[in-house]
Amino acid sequence: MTLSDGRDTDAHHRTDRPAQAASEFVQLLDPDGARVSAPGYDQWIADLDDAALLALYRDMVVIHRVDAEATALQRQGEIGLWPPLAGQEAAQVGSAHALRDDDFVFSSYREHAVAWCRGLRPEDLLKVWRGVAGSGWDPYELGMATPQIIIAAQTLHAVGYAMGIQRDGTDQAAIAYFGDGATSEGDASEALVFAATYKAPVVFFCQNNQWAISEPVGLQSPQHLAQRAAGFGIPWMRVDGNDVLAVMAATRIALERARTGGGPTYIEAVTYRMGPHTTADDPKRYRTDEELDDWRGRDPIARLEALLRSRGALDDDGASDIAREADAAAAAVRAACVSLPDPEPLSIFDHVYAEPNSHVDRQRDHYARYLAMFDEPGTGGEGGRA
Amino acid sequence: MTLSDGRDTDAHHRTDRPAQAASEFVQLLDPDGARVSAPGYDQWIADLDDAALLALYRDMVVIHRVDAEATALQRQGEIGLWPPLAGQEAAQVGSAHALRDDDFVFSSYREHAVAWCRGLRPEDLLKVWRGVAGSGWDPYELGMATPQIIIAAQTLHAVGYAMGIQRDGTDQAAIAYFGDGATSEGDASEALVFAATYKAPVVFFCQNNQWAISEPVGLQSPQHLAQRAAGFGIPWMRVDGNDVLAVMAATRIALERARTGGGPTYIEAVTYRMGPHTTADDPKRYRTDEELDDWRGRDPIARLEALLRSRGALDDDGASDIAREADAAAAAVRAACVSLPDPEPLSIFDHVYAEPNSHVDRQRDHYARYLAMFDEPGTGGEGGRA
Amino acid sequence: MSTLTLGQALNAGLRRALEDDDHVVLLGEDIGTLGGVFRVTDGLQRDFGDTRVVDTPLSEAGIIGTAVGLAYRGFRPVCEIQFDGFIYPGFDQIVAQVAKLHARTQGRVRMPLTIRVPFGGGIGAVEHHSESPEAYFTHTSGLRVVACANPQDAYTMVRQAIASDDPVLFFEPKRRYHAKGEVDVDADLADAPPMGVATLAQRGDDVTLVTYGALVQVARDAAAAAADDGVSIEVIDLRSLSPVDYPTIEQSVRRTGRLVITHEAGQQGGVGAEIAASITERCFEFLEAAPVRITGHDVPYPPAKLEQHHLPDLDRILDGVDRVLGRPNSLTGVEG
Amino acid sequence: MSTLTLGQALNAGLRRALEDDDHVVLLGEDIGTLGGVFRVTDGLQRDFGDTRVVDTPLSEAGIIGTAVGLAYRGFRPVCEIQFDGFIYPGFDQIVAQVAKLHARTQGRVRMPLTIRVPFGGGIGAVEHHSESPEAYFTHTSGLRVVACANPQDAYTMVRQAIASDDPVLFFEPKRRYHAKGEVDVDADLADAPPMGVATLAQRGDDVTLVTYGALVQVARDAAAAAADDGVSIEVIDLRSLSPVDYPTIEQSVRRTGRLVITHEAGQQGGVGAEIAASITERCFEFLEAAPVRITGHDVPYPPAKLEQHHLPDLDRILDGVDRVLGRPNSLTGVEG
Ligand SMILES: Cc1ncc(C[n+]2csc(CCOP(=O)(O)OP(=O)(O)O)c2C)c(N)n1
Ligand SMILES: Cc1ncc(C[n+]2csc(CCOP(=O)(O)OP(=O)(O)O)c2C)c(N)n1
Ligand SMILES: [Mg+2]
Ligand SMILES: [Mg+2]
Repeated sequence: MTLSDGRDTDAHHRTDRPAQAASEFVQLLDPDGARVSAPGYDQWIADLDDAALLALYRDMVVIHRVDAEATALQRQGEIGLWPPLAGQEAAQVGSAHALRDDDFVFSSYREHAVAWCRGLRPEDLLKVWRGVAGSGWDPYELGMATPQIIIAAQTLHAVGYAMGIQRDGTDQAAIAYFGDGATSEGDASEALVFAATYKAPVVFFCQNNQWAISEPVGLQSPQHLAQRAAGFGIPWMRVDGNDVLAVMAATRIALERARTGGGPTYIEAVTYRMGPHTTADDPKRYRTDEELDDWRGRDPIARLEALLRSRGALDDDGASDIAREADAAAAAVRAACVSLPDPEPLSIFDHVYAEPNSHVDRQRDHYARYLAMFDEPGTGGEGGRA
Repeated sequence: MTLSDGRDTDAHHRTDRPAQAASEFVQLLDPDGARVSAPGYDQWIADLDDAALLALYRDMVVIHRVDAEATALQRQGEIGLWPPLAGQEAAQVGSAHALRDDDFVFSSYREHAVAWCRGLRPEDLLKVWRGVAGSGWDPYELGMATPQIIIAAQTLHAVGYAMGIQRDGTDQAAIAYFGDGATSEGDASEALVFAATYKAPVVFFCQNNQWAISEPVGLQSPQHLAQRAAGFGIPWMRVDGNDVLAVMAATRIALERARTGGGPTYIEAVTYRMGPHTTADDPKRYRTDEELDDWRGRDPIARLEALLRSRGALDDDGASDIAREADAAAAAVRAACVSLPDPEPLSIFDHVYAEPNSHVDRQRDHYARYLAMFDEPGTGGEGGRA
Repeated sequence: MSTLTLGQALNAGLRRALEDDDHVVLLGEDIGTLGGVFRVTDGLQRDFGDTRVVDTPLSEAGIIGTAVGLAYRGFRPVCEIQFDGFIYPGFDQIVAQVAKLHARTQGRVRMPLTIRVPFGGGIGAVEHHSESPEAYFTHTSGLRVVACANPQDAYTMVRQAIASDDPVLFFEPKRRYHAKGEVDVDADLADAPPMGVATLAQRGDDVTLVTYGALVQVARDAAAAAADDGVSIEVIDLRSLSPVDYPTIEQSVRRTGRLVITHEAGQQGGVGAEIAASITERCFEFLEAAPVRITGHDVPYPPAKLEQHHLPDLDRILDGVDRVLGRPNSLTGVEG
Repeated sequence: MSTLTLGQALNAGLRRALEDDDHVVLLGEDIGTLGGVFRVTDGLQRDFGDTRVVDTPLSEAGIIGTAVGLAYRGFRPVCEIQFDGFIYPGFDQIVAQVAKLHARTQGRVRMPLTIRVPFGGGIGAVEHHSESPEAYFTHTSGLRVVACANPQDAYTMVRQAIASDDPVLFFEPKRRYHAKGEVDVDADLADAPPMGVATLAQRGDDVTLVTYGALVQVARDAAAAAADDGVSIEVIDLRSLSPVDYPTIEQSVRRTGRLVITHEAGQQGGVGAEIAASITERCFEFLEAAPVRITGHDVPYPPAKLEQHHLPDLDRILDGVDRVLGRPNSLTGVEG
């Protein structure tokens, strides 16, 4: 009659280091690039031929290069801030390649690779980070919402969007990307509640990159994050997030469930943020070189390259071609970034409302008069001060 | 390597009726009053002699009667609102009897029996509901916070209090009472996160009374609420909430864990709200007579009475004595209620701040002048209007 | 014309919106089978089904946050917050998402949410059930904030709010839910005054009295009482709290030279502060006296037995009228 | 006397509070090992241990809500909200619990929380990192709200806030974290001006200019520029936003007859509205012109490249000064 004798199910406790073993996960491609088998998952990537694998590799290499360029642009003062994704290429590219164009993505601020795979224009990547716009792209064009900065808020948006899909009766899906730290916010749990209750066609994609700024994942949970989903009645998978094949397989499984009325799925992709939280962060304050070295040995790109080479699908020339392509993409992003025009001062009042608004319209008018003083010295009195 | 093949762990879905079976729980006393055995639990109530069992019975009978009196007082216009606890006597009395005086309770608005067991004075029960005060009692005197109306907010308070216990190094515990509906609020999940992370000495006591106003528990979760705790790394128990012995055993287990550094525990007590949500509610709109009848057959008081009679610890005379005691308590509550003095008008400004506050002090002064106009007609001009 | 209570008028307006646009979706706690704790959504789930009228789990952030997602997908969500005091768990989603998404996306994503909030006191309720949180939202750029005061406006304005492409906080004066009035349910929406304009609830010449929600009726009663006393009060029903229809107020104040604002919310930082400051800016030379605010005290909403001392009533409003007229009043002789 | 940045002064004040009272507990995201994203808590966890300086899970409701529980138990929690724009998930706990518990319990339970919030713009940040949410809290009865503007006040006021038995929203002008000043770290707290009083940042006779936080320095610069122009501006550093020290402002306005208020937060329902309305009530007959508000626009905080057009700066403040003086200004000739 006893479902659980409470006294035996003892929970782990946070230690100084993350308490979570980073190894209990599904893996299809080991760090050396060897294909390993995982029953229930293998068939979901069986269709990937050399071309498809190369496409994954190309996107990962390119975005890795573009990410580094963005960091450089920040160092050079061309953009204000950058949250690097380095280390998370497989988690992002693998999941993005599983999506259909008509699925819809709700992400955090770090999913540059997802946006890239969805057809991002180079000039749109850095608009936000250069401070010229509130969003880089048209969400409806990319099938991807404006990245979210309020931790976990987007998880609810994804569920709501999925509820909309249900009402429209299509077989699309929504996917929410969020971090390990985000799992602690109330919104993230409420999203699981709503998704489970309405069986919404949504995929919760948690990139557990081990850190929320300076806080190890063990501070958010004493056990695997994926297990949280089970508590809400949502099926879950925990995959090697540096293994692009495992990520893709899991995401395809989840999407298929969503499309066929099976409701939500939770994926924890175990990965690592190799760089700082953002360019404003100093990770040396909170983590060790050993930890970094350890994760360097599990690099997501190197292992896919090894697989491709072992399959004869990539040689040095091929790799150089892709590297050149990556350089070109980085150059395009740089060129686009530095030539982004500054926004018009009065655009500050645009789009606050969709409809005319007497209050904002008046403030615009007043501010226009104020600015005009500087254009026409003498007419406005004190215009000469500036 | 696969921890969970996501495709097999399919979650249930809400149906029109609550999807949760109300039977998979720990039981020590069946609806007929027969003592049944549950390994791991029996020994936690082995010490209860006839006197202790009678004390449980007395509290349940008395609070049941007092609860009915409060409903009557509302119907007669003596109080504005009342949330009846009928049906939940075992869950509340059983858990309260497991507590020590120096433990601390954070409850919702329905835990009248808990307050009663902690020594509530009759005149303090209805102050809030009669609208004469913001809280009925001194939290430090009763070891029980002012009941919480904002759903789930108190769960975080309990965890914070428990973190304070940890800092003081004592073996006290905090307990949070909340309902099935409350489990959906972000606060409730964040409380689990904090409790698990810090291993706080707190007991989460969920009274699943099947309904959150008109919403069946299946709308909050497709599976047992207790399982949610597991997802956060917190051990849990699910007990028959109409079985005072099972409730008491589980609470003792949880408290013992808390006192000995074992951290939080989650208890789901499966029970039923026999009355309306509050006196303002009309449950006929959302639930059936059959359901009510079904639960009437699982009455928490009747089964304890049957046990006591079978042990020879209670006879008709004893039962009448306790019934009289209950009537006396109800009469005391009524008498205290109707003679509660109305608060002083200017007390509206008391205690807004603990320290002098120029703004509120000025408003008090102004309002005092305003009121004075009515006392001294002619001096304040328009005082005669009222 | 039908005679409806304010609550029934809202129900009729919601029904009409559900009929007119199948992208309208109602979300809230207990709004389905129960029809809401105030029965404002009574019968709607029965008639439109549970995908149009959705009982949600107990989570206000969840209600607003999923509504944002629905809006992303092209729906027009109408969220019910059960009582004013329960809106705060949804505050982040409202302030950081609902209010900002249209601007954030340079107008690409619309947030045509309507967030219905029964507000205000006077019903003898326990804590958290009598609050007036509207000023939090008027201070939030990107939101529109309105309050209805009578059945006709309830019916019309809720439809206008739902039809608006901007997010609207829609405040319903809960103590007036049972007040009856004539409602023209067939009138063309296009003929109704726009949601953003204030209306004259009572013409007058000596003092301009501005209010909204449940206090509109109290203000009219005060005007009637003052008339007996020879004072002519013009009562303006604001209706829109953001943006405020300043031209209408200005026109009145230029005539009367005297302004009293009354609301149930606390004074400090309330809607009255903004109106007093703005009208002083706009009409300084017309003002014969400083604008006076008659409001709830700056205290947590008190227990029921004290709410009569908290809420502006006829006498307190008239005391304010006396103050702005320089007649003897409760603050006569008080400095500063 | 030591020369400290404003950030270092806060650090020293927090350190002192931790030393003076072992019931002081710091809670926040990244405040431990990292020392906070602004390093305001640098070294404190090392020196006081991780039960005194606590890295919390990512949840603002959790931070505030557990702090309420700690306060129930007799602790003095000091919560750090990482950036202004992240306070909203904790809003319910602040408004419905922290602000109300002392009143709710008739004074039996004290809520001596300090909630530290780096606020304001001017640092070229992305969205949600430059907000000025203070008016939401000044409109919330039961809270005290303060803002420091210089290192000495940062040091003193954070200690006063922690020592206060009332909950205090403590706003830190993040763009001034690196500004240096002299700090007397040994002075007796009892000798310092109380947290509730405003101070004169600059004496002057023609116009009273009221502000707080980062704009105090801008206001002083404006005063210096105006002086060259023959206009004497008195700058008042509010320090306490709730309650406001009206006697100090009144005294000044009675002399100058002219009031300009400036803040980064939006105008509608901002702190300036309350001050304009209150000073008009208190000093109507002394006012030569309507109080003028120079504020952030009522728009969501704009992208970094536009923030110079959003934030009040020296020129916009002087334009406001011209307006209140009736000199030619940007609104010359504009009606109403
Ligand atoms: C509500 C809220 N609180 C705090 C922050 C500040 N913040 C930005 S990123 C971050 C850490 C997020 O960690 P995680 O979810 O693991 O994502 P990651 O950055 O590792 O991708 C924090 C605390 C925020 N953006 N929003
Ligand atoms: C934040 C918040 N939202 C909504 C409400 C309105 N409300 C009061 S009780 C209740 C249902 C609570 O159900 P449950 O948690 O199961 O407790 P029960 O009433 O059954 O004891 C609701 C929605 C509230 N008090 N607080
Ligand atoms: Mg992370
Ligand atoms: Mg319930």
